[in-house]
Amino acid sequence: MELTLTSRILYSLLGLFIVFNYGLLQSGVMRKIVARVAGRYGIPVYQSYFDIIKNLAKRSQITHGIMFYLGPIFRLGGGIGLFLFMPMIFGSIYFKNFSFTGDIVLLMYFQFFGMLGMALGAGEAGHPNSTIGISRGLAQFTTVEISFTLAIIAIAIQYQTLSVYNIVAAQQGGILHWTLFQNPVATLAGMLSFLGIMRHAPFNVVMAPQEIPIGPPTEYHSTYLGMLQSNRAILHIVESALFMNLFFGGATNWIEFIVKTFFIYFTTVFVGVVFPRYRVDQSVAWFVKVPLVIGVLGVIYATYIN
Amino acid sequence: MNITTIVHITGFALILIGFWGMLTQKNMIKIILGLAIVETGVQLVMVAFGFIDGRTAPILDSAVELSKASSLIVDPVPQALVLTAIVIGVAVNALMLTFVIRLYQQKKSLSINDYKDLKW
Amino acid sequence: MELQQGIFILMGLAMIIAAVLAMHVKDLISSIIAVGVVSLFASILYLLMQAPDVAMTEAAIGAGLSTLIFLYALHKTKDVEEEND
Amino acid sequence: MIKRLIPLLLVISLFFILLKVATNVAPNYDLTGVAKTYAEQGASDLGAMNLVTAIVVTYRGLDTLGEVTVLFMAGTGIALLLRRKKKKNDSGIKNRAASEILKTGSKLLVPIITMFGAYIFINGHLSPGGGFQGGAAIASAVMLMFLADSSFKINHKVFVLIESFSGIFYVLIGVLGLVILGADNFLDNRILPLGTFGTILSAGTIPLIYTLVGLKVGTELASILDNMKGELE
Amino acid sequence: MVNPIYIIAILLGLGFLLPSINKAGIKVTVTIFFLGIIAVTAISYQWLSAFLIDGQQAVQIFTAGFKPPMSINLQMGLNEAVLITLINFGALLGAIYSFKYFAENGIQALVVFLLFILGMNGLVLTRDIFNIFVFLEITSIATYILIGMDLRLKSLSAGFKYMIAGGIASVFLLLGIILIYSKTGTLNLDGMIAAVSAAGSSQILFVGVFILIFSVVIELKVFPANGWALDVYEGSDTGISAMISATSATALLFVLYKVLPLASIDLTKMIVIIGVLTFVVSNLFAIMQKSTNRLLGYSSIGQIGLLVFVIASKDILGDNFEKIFFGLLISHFLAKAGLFWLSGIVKAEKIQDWVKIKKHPILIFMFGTFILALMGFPPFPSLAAKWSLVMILAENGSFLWISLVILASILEVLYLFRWFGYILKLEDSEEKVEKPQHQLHPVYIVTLLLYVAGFYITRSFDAGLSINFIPLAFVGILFLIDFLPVYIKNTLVMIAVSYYGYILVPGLDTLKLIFALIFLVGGILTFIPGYSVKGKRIGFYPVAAMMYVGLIGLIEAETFFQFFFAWEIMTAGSYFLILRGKRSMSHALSYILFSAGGAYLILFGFALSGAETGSILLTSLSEVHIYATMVFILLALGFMTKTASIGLHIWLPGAHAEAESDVSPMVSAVLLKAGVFGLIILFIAMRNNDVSNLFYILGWVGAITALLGNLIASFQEDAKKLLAYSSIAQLGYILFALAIMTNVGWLAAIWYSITHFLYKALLFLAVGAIVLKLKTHKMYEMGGLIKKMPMSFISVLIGIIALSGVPPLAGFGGKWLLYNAFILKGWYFQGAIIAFSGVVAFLYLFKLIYSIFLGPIKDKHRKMTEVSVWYLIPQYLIIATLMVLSSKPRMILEKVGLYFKEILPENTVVWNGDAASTFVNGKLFGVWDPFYIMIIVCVMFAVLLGFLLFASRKATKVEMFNIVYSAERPESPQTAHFSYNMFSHYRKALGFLVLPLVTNFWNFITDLFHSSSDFFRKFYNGNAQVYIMHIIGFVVFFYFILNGGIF
Repeated sequence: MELTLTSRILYSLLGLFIVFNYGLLQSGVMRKIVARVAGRYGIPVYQSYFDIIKNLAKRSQITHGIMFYLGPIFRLGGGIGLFLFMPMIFGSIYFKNFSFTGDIVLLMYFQFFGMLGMALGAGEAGHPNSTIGISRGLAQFTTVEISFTLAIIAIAIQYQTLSVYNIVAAQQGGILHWTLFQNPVATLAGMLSFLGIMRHAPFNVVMAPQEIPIGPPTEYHSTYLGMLQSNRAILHIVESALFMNLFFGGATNWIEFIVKTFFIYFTTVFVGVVFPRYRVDQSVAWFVKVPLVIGVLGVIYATYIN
Repeated sequence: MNITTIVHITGFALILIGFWGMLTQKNMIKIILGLAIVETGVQLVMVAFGFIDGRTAPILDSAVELSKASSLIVDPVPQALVLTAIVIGVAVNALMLTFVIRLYQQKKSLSINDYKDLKW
Repeated sequence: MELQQGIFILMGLAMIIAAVLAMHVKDLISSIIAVGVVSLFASILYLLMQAPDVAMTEAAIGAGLSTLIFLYALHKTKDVEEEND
Repeated sequence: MIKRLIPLLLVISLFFILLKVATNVAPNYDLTGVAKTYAEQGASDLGAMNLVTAIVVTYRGLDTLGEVTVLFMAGTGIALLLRRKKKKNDSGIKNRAASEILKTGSKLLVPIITMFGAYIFINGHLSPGGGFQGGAAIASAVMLMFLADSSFKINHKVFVLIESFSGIFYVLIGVLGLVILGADNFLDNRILPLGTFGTILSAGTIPLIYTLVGLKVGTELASILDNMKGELE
Repeated sequence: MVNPIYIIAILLGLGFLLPSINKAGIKVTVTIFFLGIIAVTAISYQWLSAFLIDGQQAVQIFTAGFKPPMSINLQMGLNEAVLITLINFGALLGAIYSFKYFAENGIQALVVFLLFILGMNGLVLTRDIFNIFVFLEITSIATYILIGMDLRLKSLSAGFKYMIAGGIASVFLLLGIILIYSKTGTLNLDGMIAAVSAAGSSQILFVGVFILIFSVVIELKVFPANGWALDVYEGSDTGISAMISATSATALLFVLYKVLPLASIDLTKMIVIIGVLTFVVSNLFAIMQKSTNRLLGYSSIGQIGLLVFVIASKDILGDNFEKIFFGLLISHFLAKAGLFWLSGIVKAEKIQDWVKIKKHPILIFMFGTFILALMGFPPFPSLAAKWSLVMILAENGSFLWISLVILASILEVLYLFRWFGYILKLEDSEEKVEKPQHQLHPVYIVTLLLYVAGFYITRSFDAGLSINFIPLAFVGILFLIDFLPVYIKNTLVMIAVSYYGYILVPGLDTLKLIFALIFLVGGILTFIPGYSVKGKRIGFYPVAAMMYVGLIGLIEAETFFQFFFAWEIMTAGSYFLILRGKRSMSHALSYILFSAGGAYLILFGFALSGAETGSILLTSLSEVHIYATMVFILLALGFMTKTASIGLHIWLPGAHAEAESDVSPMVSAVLLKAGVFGLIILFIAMRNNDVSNLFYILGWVGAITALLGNLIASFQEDAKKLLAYSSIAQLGYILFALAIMTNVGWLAAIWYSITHFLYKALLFLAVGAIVLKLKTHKMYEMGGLIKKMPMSFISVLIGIIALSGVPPLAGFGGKWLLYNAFILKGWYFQGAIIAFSGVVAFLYLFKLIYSIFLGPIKDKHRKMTEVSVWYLIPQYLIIATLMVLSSKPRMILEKVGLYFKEILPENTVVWNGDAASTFVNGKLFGVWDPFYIMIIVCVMFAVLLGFLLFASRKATKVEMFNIVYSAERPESPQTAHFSYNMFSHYRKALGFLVLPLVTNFWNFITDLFHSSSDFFRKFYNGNAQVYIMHIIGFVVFFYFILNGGIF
């Protein structure tokens, strides 16, 4: 049974709404946890809502030009697009979104949609530090992609498909069918790149507020910032969902979805608390060493062990 | 040892001496002299190739019976060739000497080592 | 015909000696004369080899004229030198 | 003495090449090939007693024409290279006055030598010698004049004319063969009757050609000597 | 028919006559002189036309009324007729050219020149060995006199050296003649040849023939016995050098041709070696040469060496010998004479000084014609000849010779094109070139003749009949109308390209159609900016048209020869185009070196294939089995020089970056596809020939090329260089995709070819226009131009999105196809590299757009305006095309897929509506619905934009302020721009991958050649006595080799 286009759009928007709220709450929870680990009290879990509402409602706005304008649009478009092109709940015709229009390759490359726009927008702002931030972010992101690609190749070998929906389908039937157990090496490679993608410590180069007073997000304010924050909320969940789909068997309902994505995201926070931060050249070098080797092993594993 | 061989050896010796001179003498006139000696040697060798012991010159005068001429005379062809070769050789040597004269006029030297402006 | 061969060998030796002299004498005039002598002996050899035409040519042009031209050239290269000294 | 060593090596190497020839030459005992044909047919074909002349002037006439050309060109070249500035009235080599004996002797000898030269080339088809040898004799007569009289000068205009026209006639005689006898008869001596074997006026054009060659060679060699003698600019 | 004897009679008679009519005045003398030469030229031409048109048979002309061997005979056949016509006509031109030189030296000079011609005619005609000696002496003595008669020290010493060498050669010749005569009893060549071959082994004959042939070879100035010859070329008057190089060398070559049948097989082989050696060594020595005439001398000697090689290989070459020989000879003859004459007109001692002809387009045109003719570029006779030579050599397995000939040809390319570069690119000099008309006319004539000869000789080869000369004629017309203003020529060229496309396109299959469209549409698009140029733009249109003619020729080619012909036209045209750039000298040189090298490899490959299959059809490549690996490697390497795969890429960045703004898209977006087209043809033909290992290797090469290209691009500061490196990487993708050899892989390759054409043309046009406007390539000197040039900004934005492969634009299609292709193929690691390099592309793309358009604007650019509309028009046409293709790729890809289905049935793409999907064992593998994605992204974008517009409707516009560096004023533009060294951290981590190893390698190679050239040419130390040693050493060395020892 296929949905009509209208209902597909409506269900997608519903899904988006869920993910958005979940993302805001989750970030609050995470910040709380981190604060507690650090011995602070921390913010309330609903703080993110306040932030967004405040920013969207702010009046003092300036613009640097057309690209500055377009940056947040690209960014938020990137997040929403990623959501739209990915099946959220396996087996549900309502929440597989528009995933039939593309496969994992589309998702990989659509990640860049937002990044590129953001980078351009920030570039037009003209602040020197934004450029530095972008160059670092781009540099790190490129190397993160190595292990991610290798992991995806391993998965494609294993399941003989690139379609995310089919990948999830192939992992059904018990926890041991998850990629995590089918190909632990590739999963490790994938998760390492996930750390890089989420840019949490130790790979939090762009966001490093201590080192560079202003990265791209802080150059933007009010509505722009609101859009960017919305995007972050969505993107975190969608990225987690992507990894969930790829490595952890996907989710058949929203509960499973929330639990899995929470823990996947939590790993990044955990690692960030445990490990010190890298300089960008170090992280670039690290990604072409360790995750690369693991990714290669993952592909070999997929080719020969299975 | 027959005469042809003797003359050949003489001719070859002249050729070698001439070349030796051309290779070792620095004076340009001497180099030309060396070439002249080589030429003389070659001409000797050429004529010797036509020589047949005991025969007369290729002139069919009363001493030579026309019908048996081919068994009485030496080979006239090398002689004809040498005739040409001698004249040409002298002509070339004379021309070379004029070059030497003109070269000398420019640098006041007859040494071949002094004319190395063109090289590489 | 031992005699004939002996004459040829002697002439040949004479030519070789003259040629070596021509190449090794320092004095250019002697050198030129020596080459003339080589030619002259050659013309005698031609005569002995039943080549009178060649012999005449060699004597007149090879030994005579050629030597003269060499001498003129030598003269000319000395002459200029003297003028400039 | 590395400078001597290389020439020595080269000459020794050449020696081995020539040695190979010397050791392998067997003396001839009979005429072969074209020489045999010449010996057998030369007299009847061309009517020349001197086979060398027959070969030089007719059978291999093109070579001889070339030879004349070479000499002519060498003369031209020497004149070109040793050209003098115009209007410089030089007197040739700085002279010592020639001895009286030489003067008288040469006055006596010059006509004789010239005659002898002419004899050689006119009789080229009968006896040894021919145009080149005769020409050389004429040149040596001129040479003697130089020696005897240092102010002696050859008449260039006449010489040039003789040189030119003897050459042109030579070519024309050759071309006459083409005209009269056919396409394959350049320089054929038989455009004139062969005459009686062994007489002066025999052998077709050979005496004529040798006369022209003699004149040409004589004047050319004389010019070369004259040029070599003269002062430079 | 006039008896050829009359040639001799006329020349000789006039030679004798001239001195005596001196009195009649110079006018009469000169008139007679010229009439004489004209008469003999007419006679020889009469014979030539009789042979060519009336089918006249060769005739023997006897002298003295006797048959050989008794008398001397001449032979007049087709070969002789061609040669004496060439010689006499060349001499006529030479006489016109050198007339002043003669007049200065007196009437005797005219006489000597007449006899010089006589000697050469005699050498060609005579069939008697001793007669050869006589004519050789005539020719040589005439040459000595002509050289020495101006009495300069240089010419005298050169002449003296020549005389000594000539003296030794003639002594050897005499010795050889008498030795052979003593055994054969004849002097007639034909008789001698018969007798020698009948005689069996004889030591005397052995030595005789050896010495005879070596004396001729010495006269031909072969290495190493040729030091004197170089001095002669350098020291003589240029008019005389021209004659020595052209006419007398021709006559001497024919002498070698005549006497060579005497030689044994071993001796002939030795001559082969000597010829090749001369060709290689002369060209090697030439590369360090700075003196014009000596350089020409080296080149002459090299060419003669090649011709000696051809003559000695006569038996191998068989029926084609004459065509090859004459093809090479005529090219050399006309071109070298022309070059020497030009050199005399230009009067430039050093080749660098030739820059003074920069302002004389006609001289440059003629110079270019000559060097192209020497190199064997189309349409000159040498192309077909070299082609045929290599083909036949390959048939005989003479691979070593082919390699050496190719090596030497590349060296020749190096110094000739470097010279050409000097002319166009060095600082202009103040000196003026006087152009004496009587000296120029001969040069005009030989230039014209080269084209005529090229047409006829090319068509005389079987392979050449199929060449379509009409487009070339169009190029020729463009040269003629080059005085017209740009807008007329531009329109004309565009109409011509369109018209040609209109004729061509209907008959093409899918594959050819795509490439034809790339070339044709690319042509039209890249010509549009030409309207912005004012003035005449001398030289641009002919060479641009030449390049497109070549490209289209590739599409039309059915045979190897057509393909090679077109390839060389394209190479020549593109070289001249690239050379037009401002600082392009060294880059154009390395471009032509690699291109020529690649072309020779292609030639070699074709030859091997032809040798095995006996066919020259492109499709016959599929039948190659024995040589399959070699053929594949050679051809692939050849094409990869054009696609600039890693290792062969170093020419590209400079060439593309330094080219003119509208040339860069031509050479980058369009020209590179020629290499791709070649690879596709090759791969299709040879897919079943057991070369799958090579495909595997090529896959890796493609992947590494892609990675390194993108990495290096990220570290560039020069906008056009960045794009150039990006092209290298993109072509790496294409190579990789092709090497996969599956249907989807080839879809990716084709898709990349099309899209790369579009977005690279777009980017190069946009950036090129900006560069033109800003007058700088350096990105750190730009910035903040978005407000000044919004249209350009949108172009670049679209361009980089398309290039980076971000959905929804067309670039993503390539990525998707590629992922499917390599995973299905199982090339995981190469694929990963490709994927990674795709990501690296983001770095430089961001850098590009950021540095140019974003950030603070430079003060000096505050009043900048949008670029010329003529540059924007093609950009927006491309954008429109890109948009359509991005949403509806099925239009093209489905057809392509079907077309390749028969060739490559594996892994096809299935279309469902607009959606493409791939299947494995009937299960869905990958899916891509470009139209849907496009709609989704657009809607989403529109919604968000609407929201933002609504939310920030009251936003204040602020200007960017200058950044103040606390109390420090930045001194250099680099430090004041954030994009300078933008990815330094990246370089720190991955810089080891981009060490300039390849550049160092090629530098090492060129240094090696240059230093060895410089070292070994000291061999010619200028001492005549040493030259004597060379000659004698040369003879004895080869004698001992031939003899197998000393005894």
